[in-house]
Amino acid sequence: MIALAVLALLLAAGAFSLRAVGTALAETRSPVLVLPVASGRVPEQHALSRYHVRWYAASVVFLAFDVEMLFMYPWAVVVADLGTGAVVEMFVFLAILLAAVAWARREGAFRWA
Amino acid sequence: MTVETVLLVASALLSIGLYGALSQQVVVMVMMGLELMIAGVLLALGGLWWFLSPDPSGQVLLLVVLAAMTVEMATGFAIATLLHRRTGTDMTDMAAELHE
Amino acid sequence: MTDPLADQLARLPAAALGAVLALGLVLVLAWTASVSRGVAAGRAVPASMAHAPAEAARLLRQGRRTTLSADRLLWRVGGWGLFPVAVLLIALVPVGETALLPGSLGVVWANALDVVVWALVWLLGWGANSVAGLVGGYRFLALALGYELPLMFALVAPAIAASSLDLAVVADAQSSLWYAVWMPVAFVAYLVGVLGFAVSGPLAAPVGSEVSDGALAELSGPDLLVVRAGRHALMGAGAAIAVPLFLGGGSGPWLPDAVWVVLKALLLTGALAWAAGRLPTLRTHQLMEPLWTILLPLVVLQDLVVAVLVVSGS
Amino acid sequence: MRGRVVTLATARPRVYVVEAPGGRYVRAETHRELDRRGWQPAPSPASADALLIAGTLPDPLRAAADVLWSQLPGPRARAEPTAVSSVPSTLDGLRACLRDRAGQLADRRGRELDEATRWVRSDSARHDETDHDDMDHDDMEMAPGGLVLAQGAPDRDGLEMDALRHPLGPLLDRWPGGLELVTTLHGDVVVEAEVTWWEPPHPTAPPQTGRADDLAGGWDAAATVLSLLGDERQARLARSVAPSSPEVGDRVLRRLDRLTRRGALPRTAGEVLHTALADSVPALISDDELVELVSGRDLGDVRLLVAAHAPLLQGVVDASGSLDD
Amino acid sequence: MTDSSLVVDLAFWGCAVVAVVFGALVFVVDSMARATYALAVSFVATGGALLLMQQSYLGVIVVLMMVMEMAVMAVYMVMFMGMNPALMPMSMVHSHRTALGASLVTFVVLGSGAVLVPWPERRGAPSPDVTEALGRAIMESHMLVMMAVGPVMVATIVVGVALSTARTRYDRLGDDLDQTPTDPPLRGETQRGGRRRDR
Repeated sequence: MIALAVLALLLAAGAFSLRAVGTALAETRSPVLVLPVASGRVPEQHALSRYHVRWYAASVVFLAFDVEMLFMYPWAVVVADLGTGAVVEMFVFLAILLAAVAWARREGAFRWA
Repeated sequence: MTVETVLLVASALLSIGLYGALSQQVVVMVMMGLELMIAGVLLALGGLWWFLSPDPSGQVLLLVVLAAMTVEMATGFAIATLLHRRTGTDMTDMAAELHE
Repeated sequence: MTDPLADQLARLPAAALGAVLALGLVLVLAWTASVSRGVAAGRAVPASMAHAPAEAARLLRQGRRTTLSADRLLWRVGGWGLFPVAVLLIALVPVGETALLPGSLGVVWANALDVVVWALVWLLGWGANSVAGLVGGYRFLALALGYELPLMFALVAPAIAASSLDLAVVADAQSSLWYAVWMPVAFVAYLVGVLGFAVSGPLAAPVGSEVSDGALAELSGPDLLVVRAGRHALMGAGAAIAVPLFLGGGSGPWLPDAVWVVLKALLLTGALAWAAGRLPTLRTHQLMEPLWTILLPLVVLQDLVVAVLVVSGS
Repeated sequence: MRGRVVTLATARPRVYVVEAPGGRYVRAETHRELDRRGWQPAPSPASADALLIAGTLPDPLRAAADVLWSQLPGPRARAEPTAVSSVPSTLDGLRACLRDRAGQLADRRGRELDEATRWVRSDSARHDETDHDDMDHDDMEMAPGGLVLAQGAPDRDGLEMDALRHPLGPLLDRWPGGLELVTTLHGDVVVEAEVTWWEPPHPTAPPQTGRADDLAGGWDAAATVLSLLGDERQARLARSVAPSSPEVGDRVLRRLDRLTRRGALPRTAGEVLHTALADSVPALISDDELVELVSGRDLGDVRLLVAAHAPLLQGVVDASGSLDD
Repeated sequence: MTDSSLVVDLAFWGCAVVAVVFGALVFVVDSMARATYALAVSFVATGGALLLMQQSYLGVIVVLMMVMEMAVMAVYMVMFMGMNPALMPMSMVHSHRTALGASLVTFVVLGSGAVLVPWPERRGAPSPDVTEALGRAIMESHMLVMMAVGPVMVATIVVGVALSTARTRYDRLGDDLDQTPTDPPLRGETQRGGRRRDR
């Protein structure tokens, strides 16, 4: 706990001094407000918009698969003592999940929509 | 840090989540409210586990709550995408008429 | 956790020394990564060594910039957060007998810190309100979905073999044979994960130069310096975490444990950065499927093999 | 102390090299000169020290060059070499200007902190005469910061999302001079594109003529594609290819084939580079074929494809008149 | 009961205040990205509070899972928010008054319940290694949980992909699933099928 606090303090001091050196060397304090880069043109609209994510299906598959990790870590700690029963149970769980991933691949979930 | 204070904080989180879930119009924001409520439940369960009966089965229940939250999010996103594709918008009141 | 305040304060000097050493180690590893990146790009070694200080001076002298209607808070958090994540990762590594941040769940904390990079790089791309930044940020999340699960299974493999999630215990359990030797697929998947969260090598599309450096497009001066140093530091930190997990921690002839850990971390960082410099950057929409349908099943298979070996008591 | 830091900082300045219409040869020579000095070109004006526009700018593009100039951050220098022979001296001049502390202080003091709003206001004023001017540009609600919000558009995937109009060119690094490709983006996929060519003030006479020049164009395109892929080492190699050293050319050709096989380079880009470098002279590409080639593609792929097809584009050929043998 | 020292109390109240404040910020702040990452910070604080209650595994897993989920959620928030996600004031609230009333009532009821109920003393002590005990529990006494979560996850994948995607396998591979798919679909080509490999 104390090590974390000291690290945070050290990092904050480092960041602050870096900014100070930057301000001193560049002889200016405030950043200059410019247009986002668009090959010399004025952007026609704000870039921040409803960005069409082409991989949304993959994110759903990831969220479901990721829950398995919740059980994987505690299982890893005890699998040596519990023997083959635990191994079979976990890898049956993983096998059907990988089958679902194969199905999702054929549906085109990992392709750009 | 006593069981009362932990449950107080948990109920605060839960009520903020309830406010969000009830007041927001967009499906995704309602999900944010739901998640905040589940966070409150998670904190309450953690507190009860630590202060009352710290046996492993309580921890398993917490894992199940986390799994349930992730499943809720995944299906929520899928439904939000479906709604958006069907009706071009995802306002909760307009989502009521799925048939048209 | 419940020891009184006095005991915490007693450990202040040791913690302070450890923190300074951790910061120094991260800076040395980041510098090694930038030197071997320069050598891979074809520059001579002395020129590559001088590149980092010269570039730091150039960027420190450069003014800072912000774009129209940018989300400056999130943008700066994304940029300045990368280096601290690398320092926290290094603090988990047991150098000598204990780590700066010891814990029975070092492996899971390493995974949690890798995931924080997801948020940081997307925010870096999102904050600048520029098309190049957005394209870079969203490319990173697509790749992150691909490399994260193999990385998690690669982290679990040593934990299965050592029956513990504590990095020190995992390191000590490898005195007979290093895990990198009998878990090669897990080691490769882990290194792919390191290339992933350090945004370099085949997974460098989010900062690809065909979208004018993607998520870094609108950065200048100290903000760009911190992000570039952060990327190199993450490469070094990822390599340092691989030492207790796969390369036997401090074990080695002649030299003391601590020196071995630092030496292995330096060598692995150099090799990884050189490979990242030489391998071509693959396109995101070409990379998603192989990560999910080739690398993931292979790593799960590796975990099965490890579990069977552990259970059969070999 | 400060002097030493400034010399260290300006040891290898990062120059943002942009090709003006018809400035292909000057730009190619600039890149070769940067290789000789070991100066890495800047990937975007955001982190560049100097702006170098190779060739003579036609008047309509002067405003674009000034916008680019306003986007450079701290100590900055600007140059517009028009002759191949003047490139080395121009680069020396840039470095001297970056080291001139008094000049940089004056530049910073003379520069207002808000460089964005004056461009947005002048741009929207220009829009007013052309568009219907009942749209009130200045109210905060519809156009925060002066730019309008992106509007939704139907998409091949059935999700109605915002479409962005993003220009590639006219002044972009590693991009054919004079080409402005305004792309309509849904996410990172280019759905439509409009091509406009900006003519050079006067057609530039190519230093070499006939076959040698055509091959040089091919190698220049290969070097640009390799640089866009982030492979600076091979790009330098491709730029150093001379008719006298065929084996260097073979190494670059093999690298390009490997990149195409591994999927790092779009297949069509790899094929056209191979034909341009190997033997036959591939057919020219009209503007419509370019739009067809580019639509439905990822934004990054678009830049790779345009760089690979650069010597064959109709506009480039007219501008530099290189292939008229 | 528990000898929670000053440090733990301070840390707990720090986490609690951060969790509640950032939780409230989620519905106050106007940019979608800021709302999502405020929720992420609130979850990290909740994870911190769990850590303080000796549940080290649960704490770090909450941080790990929630940062990933918030990163993905930010993308969906931006996609499905009506107007511009970052620059428009988010006034998408209806029946504000009733919602506020309901939440205040809930808070009062639950809060008073939390404070007034005479909570019993703790029975039993936490095992030395909570994670190992948890692992043993899900493998032996609570194996049912593992058996149930697996199929639920598969169902989630199938439901998620089936609902959200527009092009199914028949669109990509043709009616009898034998053609090579063109991904993404060529311009001007209908949603159905495709002949050549990726260009």
